[in-house]
Amino acid sequence: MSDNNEFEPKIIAYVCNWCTYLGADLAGTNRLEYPTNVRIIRLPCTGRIDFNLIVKAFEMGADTVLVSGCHPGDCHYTSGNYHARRRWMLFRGLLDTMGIDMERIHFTWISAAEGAKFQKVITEITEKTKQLGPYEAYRKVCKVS
Amino acid sequence: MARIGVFTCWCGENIARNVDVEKVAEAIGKLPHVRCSVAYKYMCSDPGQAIMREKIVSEGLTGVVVASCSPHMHLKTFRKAAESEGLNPYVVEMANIREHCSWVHHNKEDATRKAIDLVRMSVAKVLRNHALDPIRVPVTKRALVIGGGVAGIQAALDIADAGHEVVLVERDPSIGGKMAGLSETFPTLDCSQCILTPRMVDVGQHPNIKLHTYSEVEAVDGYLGNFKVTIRKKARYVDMDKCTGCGICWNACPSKKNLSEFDFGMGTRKAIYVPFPQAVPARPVIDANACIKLTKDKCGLCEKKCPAGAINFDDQDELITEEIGAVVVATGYKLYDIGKEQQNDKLAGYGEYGYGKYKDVIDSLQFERIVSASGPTVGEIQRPSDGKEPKSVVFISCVGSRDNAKGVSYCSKICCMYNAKHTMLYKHKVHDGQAHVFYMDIRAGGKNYDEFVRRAIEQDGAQYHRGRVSKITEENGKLIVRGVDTLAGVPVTVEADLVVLAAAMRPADGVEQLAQKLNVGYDEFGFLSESHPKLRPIETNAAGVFVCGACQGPKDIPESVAQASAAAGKVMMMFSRKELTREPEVACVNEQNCAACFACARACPFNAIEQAEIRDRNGNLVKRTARVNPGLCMGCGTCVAICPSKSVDLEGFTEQQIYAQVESLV
Amino acid sequence: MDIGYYPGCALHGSSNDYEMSVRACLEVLGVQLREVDDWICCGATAAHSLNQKLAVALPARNLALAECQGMQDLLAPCPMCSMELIKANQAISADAKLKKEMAEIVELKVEGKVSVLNLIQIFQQVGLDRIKELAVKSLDEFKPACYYGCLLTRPPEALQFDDCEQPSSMETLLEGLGAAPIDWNYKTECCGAGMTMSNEDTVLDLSHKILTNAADHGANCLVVACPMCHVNLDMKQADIDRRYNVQHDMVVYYLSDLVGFALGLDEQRLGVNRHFVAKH
Amino acid sequence: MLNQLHETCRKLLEDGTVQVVIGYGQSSPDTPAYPIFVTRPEDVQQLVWNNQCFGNLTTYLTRKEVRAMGKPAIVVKGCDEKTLVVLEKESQIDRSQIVVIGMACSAVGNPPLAKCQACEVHMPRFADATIGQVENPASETDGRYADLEAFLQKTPADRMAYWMNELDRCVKCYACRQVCPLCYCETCIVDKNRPQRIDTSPTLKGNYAWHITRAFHLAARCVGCDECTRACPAGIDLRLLNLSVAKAAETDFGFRAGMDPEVEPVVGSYSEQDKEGFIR
Repeated sequence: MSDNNEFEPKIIAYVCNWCTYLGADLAGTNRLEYPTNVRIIRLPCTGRIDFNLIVKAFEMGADTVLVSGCHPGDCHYTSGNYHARRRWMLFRGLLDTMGIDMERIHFTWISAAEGAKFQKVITEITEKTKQLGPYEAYRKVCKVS
Repeated sequence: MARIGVFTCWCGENIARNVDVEKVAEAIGKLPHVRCSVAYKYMCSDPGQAIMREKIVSEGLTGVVVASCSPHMHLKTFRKAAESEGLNPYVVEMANIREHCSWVHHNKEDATRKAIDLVRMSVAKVLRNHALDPIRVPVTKRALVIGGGVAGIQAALDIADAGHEVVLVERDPSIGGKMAGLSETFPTLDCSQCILTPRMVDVGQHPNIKLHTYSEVEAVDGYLGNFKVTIRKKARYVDMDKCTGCGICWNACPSKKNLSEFDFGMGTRKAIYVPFPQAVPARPVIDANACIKLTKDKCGLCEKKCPAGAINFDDQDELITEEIGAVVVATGYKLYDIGKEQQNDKLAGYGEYGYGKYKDVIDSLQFERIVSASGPTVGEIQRPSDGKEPKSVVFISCVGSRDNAKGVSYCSKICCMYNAKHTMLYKHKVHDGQAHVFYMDIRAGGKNYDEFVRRAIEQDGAQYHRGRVSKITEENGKLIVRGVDTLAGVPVTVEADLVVLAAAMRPADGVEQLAQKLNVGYDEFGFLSESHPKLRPIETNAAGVFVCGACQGPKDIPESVAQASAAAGKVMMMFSRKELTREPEVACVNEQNCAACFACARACPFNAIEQAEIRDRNGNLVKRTARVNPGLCMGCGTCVAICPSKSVDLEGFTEQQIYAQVESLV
Repeated sequence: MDIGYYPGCALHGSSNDYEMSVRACLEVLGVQLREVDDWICCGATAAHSLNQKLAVALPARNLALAECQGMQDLLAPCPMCSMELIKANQAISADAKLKKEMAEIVELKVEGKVSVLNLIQIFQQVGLDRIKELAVKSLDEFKPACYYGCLLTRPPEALQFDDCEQPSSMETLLEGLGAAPIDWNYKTECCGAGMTMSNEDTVLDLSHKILTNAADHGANCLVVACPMCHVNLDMKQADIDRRYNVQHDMVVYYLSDLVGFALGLDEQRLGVNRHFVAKH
Repeated sequence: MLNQLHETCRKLLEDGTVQVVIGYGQSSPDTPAYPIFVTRPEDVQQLVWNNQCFGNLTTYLTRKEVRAMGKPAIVVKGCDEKTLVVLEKESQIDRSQIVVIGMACSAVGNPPLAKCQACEVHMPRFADATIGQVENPASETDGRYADLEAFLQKTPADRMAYWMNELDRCVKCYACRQVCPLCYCETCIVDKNRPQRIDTSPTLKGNYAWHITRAFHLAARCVGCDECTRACPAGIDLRLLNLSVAKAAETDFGFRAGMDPEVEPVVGSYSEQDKEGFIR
């Protein structure tokens, strides 16, 4: 892959410790292959994932950000994911106005049993990001003027 | 000056096959603050851990990163190892280069590059870790048991016998619960009351058990080890201390026609009554809605007749508080009320069975009273409508159970067994009678259970029809039960004198409200949620609160009792320690910075954040602030995300740690 | 009120007395019926027991016609027809692929948007109060046993009309008009339906039970809203009497007959004189 | 109307009900009014009231130095009053310790400000004393989000370009923060540097992060007083950002900050039914 100089997207994933992180573990245990582009950051719960982190990810040159946690009702802390869901709903409105490319932010529920879904999601968003190309717009924002 | 040690694991071939482990170790070794970076075949093995421990000492490490498998796999292992060398376990982090890398990427070059990133992230994080000490919380060695059925009784007795105080709260005037009303029990057919009432007496007399009957839990404050529970003692109108239970009052009471709750409406009771002769406490209570004095201000016979002067018509509800260390919830079950419209109309149905319309269509608990020697018919099987002995009785399983259309999706579990029991009890009393059972499947898993059902069929000649009943109608004094036998493949019509419906088992009324007071989760049906279906079936997500019996899911007596003892065991485990320790990875507020908007408190799933005031030594208010109760905090971090000024942070996942990880990804 | 009307085979054949009665009293109630132009068979039992696609396609064409003839509501007095139409309706609107396929088969655009109604629902739409206003006489002489049969309420998930085990909509209506419907046990039992051709004995047996139970509970007439039921209970009553050697003498009305009476219509107008069992 | 204001305030100060009146002063006609803090009854004459009274004075209620002045009376317009609702929900003020003087207001500014175009609270709703009547208010309550919707017509790329151009001018003076009555944090997140979440230098990068943060910290809190926009020396239309979050809150949760004191704030609560179409 990296031998030919095809664009390799940088994908930062904020995931909860109890569902999606374990889902990713399961993908591993079942040897489900997916692209190497994703970097997982483990947090206890989607409730802990702050919008500043998403912005920061873009500042660090992420081409796509993934936020993922437990399905509704499965939250290890009963309602962290519900709180997160609400904040994201409002946050998306803002980013949209700011002209942030919404195709570069993904929200998913992936349970500890959904190794296959984790593989699918990562593969798909990597492919998608490759089509979209590097997130030039935000990189422009970030280079010191 | 931070001194980090990084230990990269081959995991045999598991990692090394797809990740150039040595290259990772070498690359990481070049990072600032990294004192040593070594790779080894099996870091989790004893020699592997030995290497780590040796380095901790020789290099005077202040932080450790183990690059191997998932932290869910071995984080504890390595933290222990570090601790054994006097390093605080919470300065140990892992990088998951197996599940998240070598096992899912086959291109070695890319996998290695990613592995280096992952380890670098962990190094960046561990540089911001700091020593954490486990949280210690004192324990009040006093248990609250909610519900005085067989489960609650068992739990209470076990804990009390272990030498700890127990507060037992029961909503009804007497303990005993559903079991006290049963006739015989499967699969042994021993008399329910004969085995239960002695246990009830034990509870009544136990020096360590404080019994609050006719009482309900009003409010619960505090946390694990330190609950403050408010209990409402409902007005009983009888002074428990003065009353001797002599019975003159209820014999005198003229208000006779009140349906007996204990007999599930099959019998009647007075306005002043003890629910049943063996009640504990054997003290009467006045039904305010039935009492002529309290409703019409006439009569008052009981008061006049009572030699002890125990009657007090001015009695009021009383609120008391109890200091509690642990809670056992054993609120039990009720039956799906057949045919009735319910708030959740998914649970409305079976009007076609004529329950409530035809006197002789009853539910299983009512039948228990009819066959029970202590019942309204003293064990004579008579049907409600005309007191005749029914010569043909139809028992219908799964009324509401396993029915997504108009009932609950789950199996109520005990009905197959008690149906078999009922057919036997019936046959033993009405020798020329015929029992029919309509069933979907016979579920008789359990010691001597299937044998029991076979006996009902083979020895006591119960007619089992595998199929559902479509409709029950009354024609010239007979109940016409029309159903199908799917094995024979024919429609079946039975002319019955009595029909008994095995209604689905549902959690007792009000359990949701109770669960909310206790911060315990519950499912769509209202059954309380255990914190892990396999490994933590007694615990709940609320620390220090345990569940047992049918409030957690359909159960029979032995299961309820077993689970109750298990819950008692958990409580004793708690009480066996001077103080409890909890994971220190919890939230903490920077009280200097907190603007006291309390958004965090609103969002906290565990009500772990309280509004506090900081006062100077003269007691003047300096400022208000949010404050985390580490005894309650479960460490989800929802508060951190919601705090605009980030005046609250989550140990183990601090803002600094997380941002360091992201920033390491340049 | 102006609604679409799908008579189906029965109302144009063996049961045109039903159509007469429906048309007569809807006219008085000011409901204009616009018959679907060029309608075809709904498929009935035959289609869905033989060929699922056909079972959707046949009603689909009728729905398509109704749609392109600009009908929102469609009255199908025969429960079999309405059931087939409703099922097709739901299948089509739920499944885009099927919708496309059907449009190709019937060569018409079909959305599955028409709402298909049975006779009772039409009366409900007009409203009991309105009917009462227009009523000229009370039905107090009638003690009807309201008979729903199988199809009026079933399959419940498809029809979502009344309580499939304990329906009461006819009773409510007739009570409102002064009749005294009786409570009985055979409201929703099967009358034998189409078996009347292939296996008459079953039909006679089932219908006999229905008639008997109605009488036992003090009914002086039976009310149906289905042509098939009417055939079995009315036309076949003589055979039933003969076979079981009884004298049922149970008049069997269509729901619209009784409503018609209340509205002051006579037996000729309602086609009641064409029934086999006569009132006396 | 002005006299009534003066009288009310004089009484309040004289009988010691309050120690300070927070109101508007003005140097010369038709220049924007500024906040004044009247502590002596004889000074109430300095208070003015006219369509130049733009400021949302509630921002001073949470200031330490103002708190030190004792119990305040505050002059508010209907729009400013919404802030009090939010501040009370967030336990920043004790309503019982504040005397609210509500001014009837048809609109401020000439021509009226955008917010006045869509104003529906010309009359303060919860004030302790309300002064004046609204004459011919520029009232047209819909089109609250008109400007935003117009802006959203642009393609995302164009929007990005727009903000890159606008935010390039931001000099990080934080006037938007200082003037905002709901920015009352003891230490603002942008001033915290462990970790440095937001680049403090006035670069595009830092400006983006800051304005996203500022707007989102007002999510379902901002009452739309638009003081930030008015205060911005670079003339950046921050209103659009506030509106976009407010719009999301209204469309998704039917929530409008400051309107109903009874409803639970949107952030910090949740419903299992919240829609999640965007989550996979």
